[in-house]
Amino acid sequence: MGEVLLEVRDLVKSFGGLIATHHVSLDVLAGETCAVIGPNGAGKTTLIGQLAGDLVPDAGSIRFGGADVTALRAPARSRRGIARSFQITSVFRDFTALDNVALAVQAHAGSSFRFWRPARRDRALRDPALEILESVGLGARADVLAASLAHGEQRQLEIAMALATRPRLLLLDEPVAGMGAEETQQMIRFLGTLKERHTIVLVEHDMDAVFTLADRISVMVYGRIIATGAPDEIRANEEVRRAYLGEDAVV
Amino acid sequence: MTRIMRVALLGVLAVVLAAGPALAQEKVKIGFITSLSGPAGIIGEHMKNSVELALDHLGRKVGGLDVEVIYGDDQRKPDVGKQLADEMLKKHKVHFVSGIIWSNVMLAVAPTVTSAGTLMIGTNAGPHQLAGKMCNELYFTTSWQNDQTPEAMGKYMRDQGITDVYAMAPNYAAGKDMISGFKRYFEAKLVGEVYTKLGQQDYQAEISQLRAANPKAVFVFYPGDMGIQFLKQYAQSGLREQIPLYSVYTVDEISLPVVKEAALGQWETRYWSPDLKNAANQKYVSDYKKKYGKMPVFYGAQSYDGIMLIDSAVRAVKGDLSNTKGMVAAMRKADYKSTRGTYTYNVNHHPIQNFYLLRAVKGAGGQLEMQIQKTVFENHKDAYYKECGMKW
Amino acid sequence: MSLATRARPAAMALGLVALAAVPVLASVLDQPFYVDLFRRVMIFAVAALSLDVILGYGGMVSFGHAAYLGIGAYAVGVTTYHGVSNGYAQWALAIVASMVVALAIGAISIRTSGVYFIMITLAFTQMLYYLGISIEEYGGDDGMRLATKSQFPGVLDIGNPAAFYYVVLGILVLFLYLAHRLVNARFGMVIRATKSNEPRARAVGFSPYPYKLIAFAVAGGMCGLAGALLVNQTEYLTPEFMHWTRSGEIMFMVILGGMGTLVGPVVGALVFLLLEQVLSAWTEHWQIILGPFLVLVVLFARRGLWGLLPPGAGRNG
Amino acid sequence: MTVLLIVEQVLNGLQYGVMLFLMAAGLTLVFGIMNLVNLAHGSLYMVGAYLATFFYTQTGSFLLAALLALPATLVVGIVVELVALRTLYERDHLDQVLATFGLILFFNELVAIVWGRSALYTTLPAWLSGHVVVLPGLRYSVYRALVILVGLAVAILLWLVVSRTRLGMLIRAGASNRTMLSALGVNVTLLYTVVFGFGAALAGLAGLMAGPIYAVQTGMGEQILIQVFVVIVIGGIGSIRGALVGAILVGMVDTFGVFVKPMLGTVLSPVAADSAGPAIASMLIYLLMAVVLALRPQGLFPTRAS
Repeated sequence: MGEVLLEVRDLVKSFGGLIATHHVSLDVLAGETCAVIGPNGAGKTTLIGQLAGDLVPDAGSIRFGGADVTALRAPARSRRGIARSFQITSVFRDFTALDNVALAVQAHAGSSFRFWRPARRDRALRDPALEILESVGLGARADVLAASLAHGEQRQLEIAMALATRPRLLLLDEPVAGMGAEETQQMIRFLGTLKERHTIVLVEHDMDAVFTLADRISVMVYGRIIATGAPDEIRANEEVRRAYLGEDAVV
Repeated sequence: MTRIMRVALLGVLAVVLAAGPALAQEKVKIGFITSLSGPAGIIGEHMKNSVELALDHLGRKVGGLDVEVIYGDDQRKPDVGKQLADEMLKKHKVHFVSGIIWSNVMLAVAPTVTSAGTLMIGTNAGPHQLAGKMCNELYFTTSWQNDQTPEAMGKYMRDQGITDVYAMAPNYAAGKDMISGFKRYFEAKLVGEVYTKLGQQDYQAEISQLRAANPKAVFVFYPGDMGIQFLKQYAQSGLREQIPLYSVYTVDEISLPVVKEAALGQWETRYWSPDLKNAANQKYVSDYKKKYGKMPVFYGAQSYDGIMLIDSAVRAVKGDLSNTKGMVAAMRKADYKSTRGTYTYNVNHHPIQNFYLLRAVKGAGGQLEMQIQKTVFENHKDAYYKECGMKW
Repeated sequence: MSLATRARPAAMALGLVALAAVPVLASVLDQPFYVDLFRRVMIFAVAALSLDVILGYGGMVSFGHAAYLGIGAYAVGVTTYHGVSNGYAQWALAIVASMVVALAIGAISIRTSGVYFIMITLAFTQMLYYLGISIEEYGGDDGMRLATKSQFPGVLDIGNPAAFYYVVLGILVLFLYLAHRLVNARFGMVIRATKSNEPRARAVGFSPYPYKLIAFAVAGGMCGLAGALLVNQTEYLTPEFMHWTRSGEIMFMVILGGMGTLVGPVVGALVFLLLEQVLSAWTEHWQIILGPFLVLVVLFARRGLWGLLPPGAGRNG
Repeated sequence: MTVLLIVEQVLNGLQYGVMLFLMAAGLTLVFGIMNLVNLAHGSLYMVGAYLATFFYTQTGSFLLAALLALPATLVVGIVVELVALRTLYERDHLDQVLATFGLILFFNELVAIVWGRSALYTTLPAWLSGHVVVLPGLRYSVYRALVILVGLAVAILLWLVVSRTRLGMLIRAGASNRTMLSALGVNVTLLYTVVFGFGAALAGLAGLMAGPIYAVQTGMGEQILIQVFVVIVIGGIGSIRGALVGAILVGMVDTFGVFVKPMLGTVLSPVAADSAGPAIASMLIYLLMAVVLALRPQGLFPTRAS
């Protein structure tokens, strides 16, 4: 565990009367996997949205790698190394799996103002893309349209795209949502391998995944972080039990 | 989409595309271009009806030869008109192109036709270019030059000693031409000169301005639906009884049944009226009413004349359609029974004709009609013929 | 490769040969009109193709594409009016002027999306339309006749119908090729990705705005050249080229033929204009047939006529 | 420019504005709830005008004609919704624009075939053709005053429906979040048909009131349609309040275009003012829209959180 990579201070975001993020502060250390859990509507996805730059916070600051990125929008943050997956699978459906990853490679391969050479025959994009696809286990499915991939495969593809941007921080929004038991186990194993090499912020409902992967857990309820700590501390925290896990939800 | 639907769709398409026009035979062929679809289609309908009536009167022969008229719908677009002209010239190989309502369509079509060596007989549009610098040996019109009609109104109002006139027209080329034509003979200064949006529906704001300016008379040019709207709103504002309204191309036999009392008392100038007392006109008007169940309008009278003019030319060359020079010479004599009575052609092939003052009044049957009040111009020449280099 | 997978390349080759043969056939059959007709079709095909680049590939539903047709036409018409009829200069001006205007319109419009984008592009074209009918110098609403066609002294004379025809055909083929390169290059992949899923495109690090804007301007420039060709075809300049229904027609050509396929818009222009030609010769109530036909195509032939043909081996034909 | 004249022009702008509002209200609802771009909304206005004129000539009573024409337009609207538009809800805006563009062509020709290409005759009933004294020295057309009152009444009624009733609650919910509707167990299909019919009836009401002052003829829908689109885009799609504000704004700007030329005349030469004035007046509302969208890409009253 190294220095602080992501430093969130007093983040506030509200929609109309609804306060989705209420003075949230959070530190993520380089190399760690930090999970954010909480009941539905706690504001987890809104938080991820602000970290990724899709939503503009009303107040507070976000520092990444020592620089203030609060004012940057999603593309700029992506170029600085923040990559995300979406809660509802979001891929380029009418492109092949390989195209999807190659696009992500392209986004970080310098200028895209190139008007002439066919991108699909550009080995500088295709080779690394294929390599990443293979690393997530989709190598055989490279030429299949993303829309035709199975749900679990699409989720894997999304992570492949995130990886292709060579991120310093991965924001994963419920990566195992909607998966069957077996797919879930596969994905958890795969995320376990990612954890070795990447800093991750993980939002997840699946407690198995959370307690297997997380180094630290923050619990969010009604837009506030009510507790942060190691998995064992969170498991033992009375307030967390009451608010979220429930008395009998001991994992 | 099911396979059957696809096949059906493609099939329908193939049939429609294959159903091209039939083969040609040797006879007089006239391409008649006008606007048949859309709101302006009503004008095209009157023109087409009148062409058919003229052919009826001629026993379905022109100059003694069998005749075929090919109608084209220009959709009021110059480029579509030009393409139709090309089609008529090159595909149907017509001997005459006729019709055309709009100045812009005419300016695109006429040079195309004349440069192909074919005769162009305009039956409505009268842009000044074609009367002046762009005049052509092969171009004739049975209507007028645009400016002549407002010139007549300008002269009448000056002769009456009317002052403090407020003028209104849509903001486009014809609107500006009409006002400048009016001013050419009216000469005195206007107290207001207002151009409204082309295609505007509501004139209440302009009518409020007009009322505030308190002129002694109003002169307007509002053709088609703009006229219908303006007249209704003018009457509804109560100004009809207070400030007399003079106009050109605003009230005609198409708009009169639509606005009725709102046009009562309206003054217009024009070269033709259904009540012109000559045999050709009386026959045209009564047969038109009989065949189509409504009053004819000047657009129709001009188109009827167009066919009659062509008939006189073909007759003069004894059916030799290759004798273009002979036909031009014959047309220059205007030797046919025009619905406007006799007239002559100026050097630029535009009629030298009378212009009358008309008024919308209650007719014998109680319905509104336009009646001639007096002759404003006798044998009036247009303002541009001197710019035309043609000599004959 | 089965017969079916070759349908598109075969149809394309056949179509190209057929288009190239039109002037020859027309002169053999003594029907020169068809040279004019198919030239007009190809000019609109260029316009539709340019719209397809931003609509079919970039997802930008521009309801004001006729603006560039008008600007291209005015570039030629106005220079001719002032005595300059050099074709190279005129056509270059048509392209550049259209691109500049498209840049300006795009810079504001692309900030909006969805229906707002549709309507703001329409609004800008309406402004240009009213500007056109207000400028008396250039004929206002009446428009004006082109004194001479664009001149290419010593090289070719587009006054010759067949020569002009092949120029237009050449431009169409060239633009098809250029557009093909463009949409498959890195640049094209960005706008296509943005169309497919904009939040995703942003999340992987693309800022769509400059790419969309440049595509918008490029399409404007292409359509500007179509405008320059159109005014040479009609030898007449009119603001009617910019009427909003014209934008709708170009858009319909793209959909009819199949958007996002490049060849589709060409097919769409061909079928639309021929259909209009045949139907209007047949009955003055032709719009009561064309209207429901539009509805049916949208409802049932979603991928357009070109889309009805089975795609070739590559999915990105 | 006297004060009375300016007051009169304000009334004119208001009258034109409420007319636009009647069209815009239906269009913006259909837009906001069903996400449907309906270019054929102008055709419903035309149908309303034709039906009202037809019934008026048949019955001789303006009120009776209004009572007959409104439900008739509503029925036409529902039929159009059932036959053609229902399948379009799930499509993108592009398909909707084109399909409804096709409907415009169809309706224009249909009307031309049924009633002919000539415009229909209609006029004000005698009891509406007089003038009222609004201020000393300012008389205003009874009919136009009535149009203003009816328009404002409809605006208030709509506001009550949208803010106070269950239907209105559904409408608001639908405009801000469509997927929520089916989650609430609402019969979405029925709601769509009701809202569309409602919008059609409002367009019909606008057509009915337009009949006596405008030309009732084929193509009349498109002349007003584009301005109505300008209105709802300025106001913010799906927002009734936006439609009202946008309509009044456009009505005023368009009406006050008559002052552009005299005002230009004070800074430019009369010749320059003569040629620039009308051109600028024609472009004013589009300019307004471009400025509004440049500053607020979602219109003045956005309904959906971005």
